[in-house]
Amino acid sequence: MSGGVLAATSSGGAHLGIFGQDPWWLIIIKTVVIFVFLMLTTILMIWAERRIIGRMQQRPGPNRVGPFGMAQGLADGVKLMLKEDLIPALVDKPLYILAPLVSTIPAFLSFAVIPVGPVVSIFGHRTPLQITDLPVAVLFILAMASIGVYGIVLAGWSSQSPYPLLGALRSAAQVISYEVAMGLSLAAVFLYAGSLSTSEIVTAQSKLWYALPLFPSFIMYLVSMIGETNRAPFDLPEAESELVAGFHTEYASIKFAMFFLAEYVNMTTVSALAVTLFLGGWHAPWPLSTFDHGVLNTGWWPVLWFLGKVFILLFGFIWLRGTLPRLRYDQFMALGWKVLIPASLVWIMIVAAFRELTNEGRTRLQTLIYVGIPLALVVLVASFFTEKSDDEPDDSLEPPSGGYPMPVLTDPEATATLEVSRD
Amino acid sequence: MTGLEVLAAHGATTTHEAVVFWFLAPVAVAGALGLVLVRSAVHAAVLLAVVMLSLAAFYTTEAAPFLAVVQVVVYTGAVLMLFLFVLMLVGVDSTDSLVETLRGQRLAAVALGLGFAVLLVAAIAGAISGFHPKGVGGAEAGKGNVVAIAELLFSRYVFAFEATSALLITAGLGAMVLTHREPTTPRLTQKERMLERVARGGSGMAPLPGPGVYADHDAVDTPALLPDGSIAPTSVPEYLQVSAARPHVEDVERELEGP
Amino acid sequence: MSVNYYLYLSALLFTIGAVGVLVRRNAIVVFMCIELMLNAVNLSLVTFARINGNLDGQIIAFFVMVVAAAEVVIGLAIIMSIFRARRSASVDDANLLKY
Amino acid sequence: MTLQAAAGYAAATGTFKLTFLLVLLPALSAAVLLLGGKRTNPWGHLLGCAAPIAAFVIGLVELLAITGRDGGQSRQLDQHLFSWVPVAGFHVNANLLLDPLSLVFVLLITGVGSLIHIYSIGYMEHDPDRRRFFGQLNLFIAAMLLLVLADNYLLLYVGWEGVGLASYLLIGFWSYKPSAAVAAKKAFLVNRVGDLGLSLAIMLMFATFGTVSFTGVFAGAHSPAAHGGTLTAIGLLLLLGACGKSAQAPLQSWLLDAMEGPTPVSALIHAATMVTAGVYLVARSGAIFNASPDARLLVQIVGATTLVMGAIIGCAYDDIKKVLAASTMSQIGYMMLAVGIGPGVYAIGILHLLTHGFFKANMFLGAGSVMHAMNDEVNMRRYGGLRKVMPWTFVTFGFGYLAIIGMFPFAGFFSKDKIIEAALDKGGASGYLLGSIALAGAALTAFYMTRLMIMTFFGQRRWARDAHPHESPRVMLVPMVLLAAGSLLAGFLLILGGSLQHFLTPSVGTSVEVGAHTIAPLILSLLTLAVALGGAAAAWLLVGRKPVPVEQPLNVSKLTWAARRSLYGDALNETVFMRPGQYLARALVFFDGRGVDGAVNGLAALVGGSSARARRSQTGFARSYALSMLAGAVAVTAALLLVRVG
Repeated sequence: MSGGVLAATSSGGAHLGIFGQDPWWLIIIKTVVIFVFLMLTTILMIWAERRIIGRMQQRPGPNRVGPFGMAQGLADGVKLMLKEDLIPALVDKPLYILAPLVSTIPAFLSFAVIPVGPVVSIFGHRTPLQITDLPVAVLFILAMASIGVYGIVLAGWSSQSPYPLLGALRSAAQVISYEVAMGLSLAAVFLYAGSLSTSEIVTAQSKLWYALPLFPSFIMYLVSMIGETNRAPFDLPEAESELVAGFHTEYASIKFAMFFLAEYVNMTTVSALAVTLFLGGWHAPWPLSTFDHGVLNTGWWPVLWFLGKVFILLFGFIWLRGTLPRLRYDQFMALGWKVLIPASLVWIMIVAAFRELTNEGRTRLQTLIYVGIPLALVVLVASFFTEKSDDEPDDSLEPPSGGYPMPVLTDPEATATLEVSRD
Repeated sequence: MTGLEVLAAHGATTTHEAVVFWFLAPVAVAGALGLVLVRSAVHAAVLLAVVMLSLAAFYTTEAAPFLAVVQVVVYTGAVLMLFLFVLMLVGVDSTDSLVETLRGQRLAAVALGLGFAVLLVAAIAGAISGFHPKGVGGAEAGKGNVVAIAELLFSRYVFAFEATSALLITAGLGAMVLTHREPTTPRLTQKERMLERVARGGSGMAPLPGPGVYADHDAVDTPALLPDGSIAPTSVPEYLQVSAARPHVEDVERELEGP
Repeated sequence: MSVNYYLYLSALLFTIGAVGVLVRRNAIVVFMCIELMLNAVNLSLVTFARINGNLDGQIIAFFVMVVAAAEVVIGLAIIMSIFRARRSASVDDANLLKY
Repeated sequence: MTLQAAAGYAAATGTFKLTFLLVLLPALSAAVLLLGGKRTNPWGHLLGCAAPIAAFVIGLVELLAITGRDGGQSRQLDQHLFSWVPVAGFHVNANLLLDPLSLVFVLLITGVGSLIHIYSIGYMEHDPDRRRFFGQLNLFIAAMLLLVLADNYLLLYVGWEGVGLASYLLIGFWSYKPSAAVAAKKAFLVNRVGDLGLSLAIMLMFATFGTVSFTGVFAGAHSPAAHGGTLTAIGLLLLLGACGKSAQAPLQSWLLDAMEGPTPVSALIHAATMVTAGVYLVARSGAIFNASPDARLLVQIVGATTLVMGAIIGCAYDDIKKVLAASTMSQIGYMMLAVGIGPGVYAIGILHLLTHGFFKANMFLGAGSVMHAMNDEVNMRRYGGLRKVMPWTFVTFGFGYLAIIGMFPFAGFFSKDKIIEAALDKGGASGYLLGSIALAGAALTAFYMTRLMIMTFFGQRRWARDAHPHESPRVMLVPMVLLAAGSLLAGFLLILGGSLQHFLTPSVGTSVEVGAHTIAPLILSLLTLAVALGGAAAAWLLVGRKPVPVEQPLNVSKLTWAARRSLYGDALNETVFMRPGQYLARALVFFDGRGVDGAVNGLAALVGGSSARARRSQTGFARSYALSMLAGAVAVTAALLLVRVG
């Protein structure tokens, strides 16, 4: 509810005058298109993920429904909708029902501020390919993400069951932690773009994508993006082999489907955000952008570039899932709090210094020297104080023979068997 | 820019704003009342979230979009999430009893609350009536809400800003100190645990089948069967074994042995 | 409608929060009621900013949020400690400090 | 009749600057002996003797110096030691006044005191605490000297209390004996009554005259502004003090019990010196009594009463020391009578005081010698026929005996005779009455002293089986002999040519020697002698002719019964003071417990109780506190609104 109000009442930004001028029918069209796009993406992603992971694991994956099994996602969706809507007896019913909605709706809302393309003409109306924009658009996405967590937490709690609760707790801690890291990694972009509005950030990247000058921020955003969406290798809230299915263990049918939907929409959203903030948004990639004085950056072309970048990132999600093992929980939190956040803070300091010096009119060389020398000094001094990590193995637990762990042979029969087998 | 937003920036209220207010104000009041009245702490938290989101909406209509987003991110997203987190740590079933232990507390509280509300409303009515709101548009001077706030925050309020940041860091450290418990024994790493397990030998070395495997039942509290047909008690987590609502490991064992 | 309605709403929410502090026993819910009171105050601050035509009210509301966050962090840590020691989160159970 | 005292004193110069040593030497010695502990045991008694002897020598030197001053030179010398209480409007100096009166006392105290000290070396030889004994004796000497040398009432009061303390300590010297401890306590308490009178008198003096120095007070007493009633009150309070210290009726009861102390103590303190402090006080305060005939009359009455009472008591007791104590009471009664008669007779009182100091100390030492010989037996019924065993004691005691009964030419003759004469010369009915009483007292004195002599030294031996009487060692005999000599000669020497009266004139005024005598002196002297001989004869008739029963006979007259009980002095005390005192104390305790404490405790309980109730609001429930906070917020808001509206 608040999202709608927010979108309708954006105030402020100097360049945002173009937003909020659309006629009602155009708004409806845009909204429906975005909704359909997200639904289709989800369905396709489910299929693609299973196929790609199947290929990575040298198995075919779903290939029965439709060509290449492409309708598998649709079939799953239909199946889930038709299944009995099971509500366990002990659950906290209002929250149990509310949770999937809370999880799903913000996921869709976030996409409202993602710029898909530049200003185009639709039925004679000049309008940006974006439902709306806000002076605080990126923060709005973060806000929606933090509301989405409620869905997970409430789902876990309302299930009144151990595994979901553990999953919910993990999820809450995870999202809170990685939201900090994500926000910090975005701060560098804000410093460079001088705005929180998505469309302005995209405009600011017409020459240089921020992924290059802000590469550390980009990496940190990618990592925290995966943590934020509870995807492998950070899928601890729903870790199948530990928590059965995490927060949605007790869910079935359409409610379960909504969680799934929310997860995939969120994936799309954070990917789109990554594209918007770091990868130039709808701008064409470098060699193409120079083609014919940037004609590929006008009209409907940019939608292609935007979708391409988003799908590449989505493929990355799948790739990671197929490649990396799940982190242990403490490792995961340590990564967030002890690596990402401190590194982000240091990086923001550097970026801020750079920006300040550049704004003051220093040359690039001067800027590098002014920032680089103190930084080098700090690193040098810090290296004296950092302790050497103690990698010495504990002798008491060192396996006895040949470096391989051997069981203690207490069972005589087993010992005999071992002897025989040696022969 | 919509007409609504322009007018809000100039202080006067519009029909749009009135619609938003009269729709969300009852929601906020109902949420607040629910917060006080519901027994379950988690329900209370959700209702408080409703109130906070309503307030965020009001902030947007009052030309404070930055504050609205901060409200959602900080209050709803962080503060209230922390509440929920602690609630779940403290106990899943934390409903208040309905019996009031302090005599006259409820009556006095409600009476005082009503009196206070009446006094406040009277005071506001007396102080504000006939006052024409100016709106923040002039103060923003065309720079937009975010920039205007940032400029104020880093100029006139910079010391307050630094002080609150120090306060926040202190609070974080304090919370860590308060909740930290020094482990009495060195914590075993995963590697050490595995080595110990191997050194111990026996049947625990190989991974056990997951719960429900080889079983005639698909519930997670059904213990696994070992290849020789006996059950593996460790395949069911302890907290499931003690749960009264489900069959115990011993019951399953008895069932398996049969008559 | 008049801007005053925001203030009336704020007063109402504040009062409800205050009554909640008085009648609820669960320390966490009491805490939530305090947050409700702070939120109510924030609403009036934002409204005052609008009435007076400057941004200071919004800034103060911003500071209130930060201070509230700090307060929540410490408060919840204390509640956790008390809960660990006493297995209870009721404010009535923590009544050793008396006559 | 003028007193030079009122005119102020000359500053002490030359020899007289040694005056302070009189007090300081015994005080130092006492300090050394009492604080020095056991280290001073071997030589403690020697030091203890040396101090009074040295003081005596100084006294003699000063006597020579003071007699060397003649004519225009003042014989009243004031030595300023230090400013004692320098408060605005109230200034007291620690000054020592050396005048004939105090010098006479100094010589008596140090002279007799030295002899008794020497005697004590022998008497206390076997006592483990002899050193302490000497220390306390020295303390007494110092205090007594301070008493008589003080030039103001406050310093006098210090000495007064000092001798009271020493008396208390020495009576209770053998405090392991319950009777000694009780006696010490009794003496102390009865003395407190007198001390209270003295202190009230001093306060009244200060209130009236604004000063407590002798000069100031006496000048005030002479000034026409002085109110007769106030002076009488001061005089009566002083008399009360004197009665307490001098064991005069009605505060006489402690003296008999005080005989529980060692005999030298009885001799020194309770016969020769301390008990005469009352006489000294009255004589010294002559200016006040001169101005108040009523007070004087009461002094006479007290003196006469005690005179007879003591004599009667003395007739009944079998305890040799108590007989002597009763005798002391009686003799001091004579002195009080004399000083009470007033102007012109003070010197005679002092004369009797001096002679009494000699012969009574002599007899006490003799009694001590007897007790020493008889295993501390004090009951005269267990004595008898000691004159052959202890000839020296007998002879010296006999001198004292003859002196006290007023036999010519022994000391008592001269002094007692003059008192009777003065009483008669007072004229009028009261003069005859007092004279008759004094004369009767002389007869009774002769009676009981003869009885004592007969029971102790004559007749058959009634000794206890284990008694082996023997003569005392020389260290005891020498003082006895010297005192016996004093008993024989003192009266004659002092009266010779009216020397003492003249000497004392600067202090107490001129003595009335010539004038209209009621009875011619010679006839009176003969009459007195006859009366004394009659008393002695009666004693011989009643006691000496038949064997003395070893056990006290029970079928005796009521008077005897009464006399054996000190004429019901204790009973009187008990009825008049102790019982009401106890009731008062109980009432006070009740009032204190229920009234004062009740009020205080009740108030405290009220506060405590209401606090405890108020404390209940501190429930520990945070929500209750929050409720009161909200109530406060409502109140503040309402107040603000009201102010705005108003």
